Amino acid sequence: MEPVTDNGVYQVLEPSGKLRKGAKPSLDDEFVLEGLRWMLLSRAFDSKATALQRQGRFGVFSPVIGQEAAVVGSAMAFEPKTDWLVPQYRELPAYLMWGLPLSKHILNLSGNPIAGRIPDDVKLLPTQVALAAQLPHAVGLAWGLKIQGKEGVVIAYFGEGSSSEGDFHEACNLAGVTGAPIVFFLQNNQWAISTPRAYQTAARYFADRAAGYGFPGRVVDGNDLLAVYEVTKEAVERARKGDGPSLIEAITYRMSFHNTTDNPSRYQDPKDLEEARLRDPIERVEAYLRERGLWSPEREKEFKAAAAQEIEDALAEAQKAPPPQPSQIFDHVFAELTPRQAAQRREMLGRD
Amino acid sequence: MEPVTDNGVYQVLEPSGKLRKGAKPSLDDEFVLEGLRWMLLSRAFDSKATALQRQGRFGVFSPVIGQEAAVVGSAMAFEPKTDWLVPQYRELPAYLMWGLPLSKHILNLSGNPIAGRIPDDVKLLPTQVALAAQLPHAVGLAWGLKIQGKEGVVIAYFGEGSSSEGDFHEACNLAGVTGAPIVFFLQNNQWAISTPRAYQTAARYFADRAAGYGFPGRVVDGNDLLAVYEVTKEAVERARKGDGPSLIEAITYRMSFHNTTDNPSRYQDPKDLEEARLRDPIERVEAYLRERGLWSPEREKEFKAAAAQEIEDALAEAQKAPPPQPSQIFDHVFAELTPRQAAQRREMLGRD
Amino acid sequence: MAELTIIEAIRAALLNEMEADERVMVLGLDVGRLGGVFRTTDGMIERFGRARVFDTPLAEASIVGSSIGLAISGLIPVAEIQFLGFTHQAFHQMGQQLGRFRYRSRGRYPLQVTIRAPMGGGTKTPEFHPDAIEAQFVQSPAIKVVMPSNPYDAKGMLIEAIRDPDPVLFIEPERLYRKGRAEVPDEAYTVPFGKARLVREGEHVTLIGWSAAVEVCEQAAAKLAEEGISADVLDLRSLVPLDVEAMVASITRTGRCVVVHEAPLSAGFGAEVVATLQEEAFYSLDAPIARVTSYDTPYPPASLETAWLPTAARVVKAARKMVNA
Amino acid sequence: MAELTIIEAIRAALLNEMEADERVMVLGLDVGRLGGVFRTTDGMIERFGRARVFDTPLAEASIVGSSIGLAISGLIPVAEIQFLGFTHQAFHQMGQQLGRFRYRSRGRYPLQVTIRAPMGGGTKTPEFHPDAIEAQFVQSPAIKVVMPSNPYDAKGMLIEAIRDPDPVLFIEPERLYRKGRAEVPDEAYTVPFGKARLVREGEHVTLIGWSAAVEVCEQAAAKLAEEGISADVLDLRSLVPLDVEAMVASITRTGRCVVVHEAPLSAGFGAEVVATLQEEAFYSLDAPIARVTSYDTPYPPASLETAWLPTAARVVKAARKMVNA
Ligand SMILES: Cc1ncc(C[n+]2csc(CCOP(=O)(O)OP(=O)(O)O)c2C)c(N)n1
Ligand SMILES: Cc1ncc(C[n+]2csc(CCOP(=O)(O)OP(=O)(O)O)c2C)c(N)n1
Ligand SMILES: [Mg+2]
Ligand SMILES: [Mg+2]
Repeated sequence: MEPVTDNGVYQVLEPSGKLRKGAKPSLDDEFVLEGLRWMLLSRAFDSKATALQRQGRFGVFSPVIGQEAAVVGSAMAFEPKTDWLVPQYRELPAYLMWGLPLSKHILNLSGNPIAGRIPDDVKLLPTQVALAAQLPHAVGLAWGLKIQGKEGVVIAYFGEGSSSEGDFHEACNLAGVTGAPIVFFLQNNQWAISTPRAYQTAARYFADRAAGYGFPGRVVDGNDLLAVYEVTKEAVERARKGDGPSLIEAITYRMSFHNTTDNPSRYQDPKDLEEARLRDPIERVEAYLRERGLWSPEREKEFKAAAAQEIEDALAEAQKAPPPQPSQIFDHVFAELTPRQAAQRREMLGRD
Repeated sequence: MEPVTDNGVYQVLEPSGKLRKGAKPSLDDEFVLEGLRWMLLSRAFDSKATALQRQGRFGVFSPVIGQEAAVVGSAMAFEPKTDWLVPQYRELPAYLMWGLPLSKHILNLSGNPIAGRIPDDVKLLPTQVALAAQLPHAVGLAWGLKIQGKEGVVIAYFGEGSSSEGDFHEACNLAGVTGAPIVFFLQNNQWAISTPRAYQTAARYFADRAAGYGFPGRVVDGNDLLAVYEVTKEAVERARKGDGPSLIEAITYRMSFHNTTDNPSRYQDPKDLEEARLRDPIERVEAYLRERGLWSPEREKEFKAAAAQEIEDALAEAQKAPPPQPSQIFDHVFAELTPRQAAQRREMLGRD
Repeated sequence: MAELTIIEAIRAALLNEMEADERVMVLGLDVGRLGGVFRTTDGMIERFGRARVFDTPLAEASIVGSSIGLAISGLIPVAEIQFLGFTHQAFHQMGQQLGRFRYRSRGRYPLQVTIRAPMGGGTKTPEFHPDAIEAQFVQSPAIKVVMPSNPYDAKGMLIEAIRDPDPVLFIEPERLYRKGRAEVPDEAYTVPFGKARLVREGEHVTLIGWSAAVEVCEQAAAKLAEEGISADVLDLRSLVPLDVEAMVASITRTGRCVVVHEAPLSAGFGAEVVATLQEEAFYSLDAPIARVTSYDTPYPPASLETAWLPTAARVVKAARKMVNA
Repeated sequence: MAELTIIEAIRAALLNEMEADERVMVLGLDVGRLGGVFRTTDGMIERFGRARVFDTPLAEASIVGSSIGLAISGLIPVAEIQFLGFTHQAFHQMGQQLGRFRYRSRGRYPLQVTIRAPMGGGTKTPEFHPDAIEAQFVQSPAIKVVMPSNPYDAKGMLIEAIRDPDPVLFIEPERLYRKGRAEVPDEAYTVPFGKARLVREGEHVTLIGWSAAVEVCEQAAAKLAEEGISADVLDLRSLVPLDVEAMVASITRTGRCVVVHEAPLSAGFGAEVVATLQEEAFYSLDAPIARVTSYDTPYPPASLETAWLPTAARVVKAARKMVNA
């Protein structure tokens, strides 16, 4: 029988880190350790970035805190060499796993997207601010790969709030019709800024919507690295076999502010946050590995030191980037500026 | 047990007109006759209007042919005095049942929407050309009635093609969250102009989408007057009790062209149309009533003559309406024209 | 009388109208316990409850679309779109639906609906948030487009908008939300649409702006004054209806004009101002009217926005050039 | 060489490009067996199959949005929106997404995408279908907006659009789709964007139009000729990029100008034309530039559209007035 909670949520590790009855984890220990490494790096970066932002050395950003298992577990099920990642904005470790240098991400957060350009060999789209607008792009990309017989599966990340936008519906429906190789990965972190999940929809699960598009929908404990990996892996294989899209709802919790401008105390019941902390996705994996004799205080220190170092190096690397120049305002508008744009550029540079 | 076909479609009358096993019709004979009267009137109007359009005496319009049971059966489940009708454009008999004079409808079709204004006491919105755009309006209306404690349930009609628009999703989701007293009535007539139902979605049924919004979805044989009435009545009562929205998918068939500019022979397999004709909703009710000794050639002649007369009278009435005047271009733009609009009006009327 | 910021003035207007008329309700993203991302509805859900201060699902088209139905049901919705850029998600419900119900129904269904949204750059908000797209709505003939630039107008114009029997797009100057305070009467009052405000009187040149651009015009006027160039500064306040008279009156005195807006140059509303003035005041013009705007590119990275947005220096340069010509 | 209607010329362009480059595909509502509601894709699905001639679900935002992804995957989508009015349903995917991907990705993701849509009134189509909303797209800086008025340009400009490495909104003059034929080369050729077409030469006044309004200008010019007034008729062809030079050159000769478009007056693209000309050719203007457009109301009932749309008579009146002034 399948390891699912009473309300049908797929779960491999219980919050305590114990294996759930009936669960046979498909993720080898070394990969679990690898996943934990990414999760710790993500968590470390969020606290560092928050500190820097408070010092005004960093722009507005949205931490992943609490959602590391959902992001890392899903990303581990893909092949970054051939597969494509279409982000929202709260999936940092996935970008890194796809090959985006952390320094590039830092440059984007600190107002220098020019130096933060995504390298040509990284199959990643820019983060999307217009919620759900990335979903039809992801479908078109997956559909296009299929039309051209190119290999590759697309993962599209989005929040439960974004799933209320019309773009979500149109994208899912088109994916069903075209049989596009895509995994819609919905992170239900219970909040859209201050709007609680209960105000977002009356549906029992967001995943229940998949039936309306003719493909499978699956609900998974988003704080369970192993469960997220398995459910996503299944969807990826399905897509690779040519069987089309899937929708995954990862139930998790936003354990921090929406972004650095937000103050959750205005709308969040502290008790909810306390409870969420008991389901911390990182502690769950640590407990699991400790149980298996693979996690010790020493190892933890080691991992955290490595993460801290990686962040310092990336910050230093980012420092080296040239600051944006006003003239760059006119770069990449079109392959070639229109005469009017060219004239405006000259005017701006005081050359008229 | 419930009278449903093997693939779960609610059905009371078999295509032959025989009662389905387990069916206990809740619609009294007199109402069935009343429904048939509306269906025949609708069918008669469509052929008359087509003829007039071919003579250039009528604008473009979309006939109801083949969908009369879906429209009439659903409309009969409402209280036009208190309930609201939010149309798409292919529901003529429902407008009439709500109290719109046929002459007004004719004026709208023949390019005189000014004289065709909906009377103040008819709870009907204008037909909607921007597909699915009427759905959020319908939800807001139903929600507003609920907020103000006003009685009244809203029915929103739309086609299966329109259900692919983002507005459908946003409207259904908002209806679920607000618990608005509304019935979403989807006419799945197998076509969106030339686009077949199979290209519209990979979902088994459009009604399967309701679960994703937290309210019931029901599939009904749209060519079965009695079944449509019963399923809709259930949804209306649910809404009246304060239990919120429902989605009904009426499976029917567009037995004619999309509109008078369309030529289905370009894309439709004649065989499909032949088969559809065997499920003609009008013949089904006639057979049922004949079986019950309530339908005879005489009665049929009588009904058809009455319908023809009603149409002639309406056409004559419409003739009397004043033709639109250019000055009316500036009526009802705002409660009061802006100075610039007023100046333009004067200019147009040659008064500058 | 109290000294209020624009945010506080907007909140005051909402409070006035919600207390005065129970048909008035507020809906939008995060308008409830959070009080809106800018706190314009702070404290309202505690006071009026979720039925009248409604946190909607994250779907702009349904916020505008349902407002249409709410109005038909007898309520007076004041919908908030979190940032003007996201009215694009609702665009088909704005001009085609909200703007045409009265017309299409031949007066049967007028829509007393207000759509509020903050606009404008200079605060390093993410993509789309700051886009100045007011001209796109002016091309939708039956929506009024109004854009206050200060606390007094913000309160008076918002009350006017809520009471207007027709749809009004009320665009708020985000950059000025908390920048400075001004005296605002405690009681309800209205500022009629279609009357521009003469912010400052001069004789050599007219500077025309709206929303946050008015501040740029004022800064420019101050600088110009130091050079002995005195400028009329005209705050249009509303683009629809447009106060052509006030513009013509000023140009007739000064003979010169600079129009300033945050939107890119091409097809921005500045073009309409110039076209209207050269039609109505052609023979009073001593020099071509200049437009000082952002450039014809997408909104640039936040770190470069100040080089992209119109500045007082650019306005001064344009004005000086025409005066000394 | 064959005599083609605009419909046939568009089809010829699509055929040329689909045969020449297998990455080119067509998608939209009813583009398959029906061949599009206007038959521009007639016969294509039989020839290229459903993979390259794709009937989409009824959802405009996903037509434009998925075209973005299709382009990123390596294809060259040519999407059809059934009527320009319904680009509003996709508005948030146009300017903010389609128009910004190259910019936002700093050149990593240029989008070679063409969006085709018919526009304009005079054919008694239902609400929204005929809306002339081109100016709204010009306010979205990184989309090219082109509007052919005749069969030769239709083919050459569509091929140019499909080959353009950036997004192009290709707006087709519905009223002229089947009105008259013109010689169109059988082989592929391109008409570059940003070069206006001098349709007719005159000396007293310049009539500027685009899309179906060019026909109105030509009719007016013919009438004016009878009165001894000779007019330049300039077909802008593309609004972005804009051929300022050609406009200035003409005005410099004639000193007078009437701009004609089907969109309502306020904030229509005519305003941009006037504003640009008074900036660039101020001292050549003998009279204020006039705009002859539809009025600032929603599109009226079909039976009244001819009283609302700009007519040759109104253009003649405006031109005569300035010449005899
Ligand atoms: C179309 C659109 N509307 C509104 C916003 C403002 N906004 C930014 S983030 C956010 C909440 C998103 O919630 P969700 O999709 O659940 O993602 P999460 O932040 O929880 O990861 C909102 C409303 C936006 N960016 N885009
Ligand atoms: C937003 C929008 N897109 C496209 C159209 C053009 N159009 C008119 S009717 C139609 C098909 C509608 O199909 P469906 O919703 O199934 O209703 P039916 O005509 O079958 O009753 C289309 C595509 C439109 N009117 N509105
Ligand atoms: Mg969320
Ligand atoms: Mg249909």
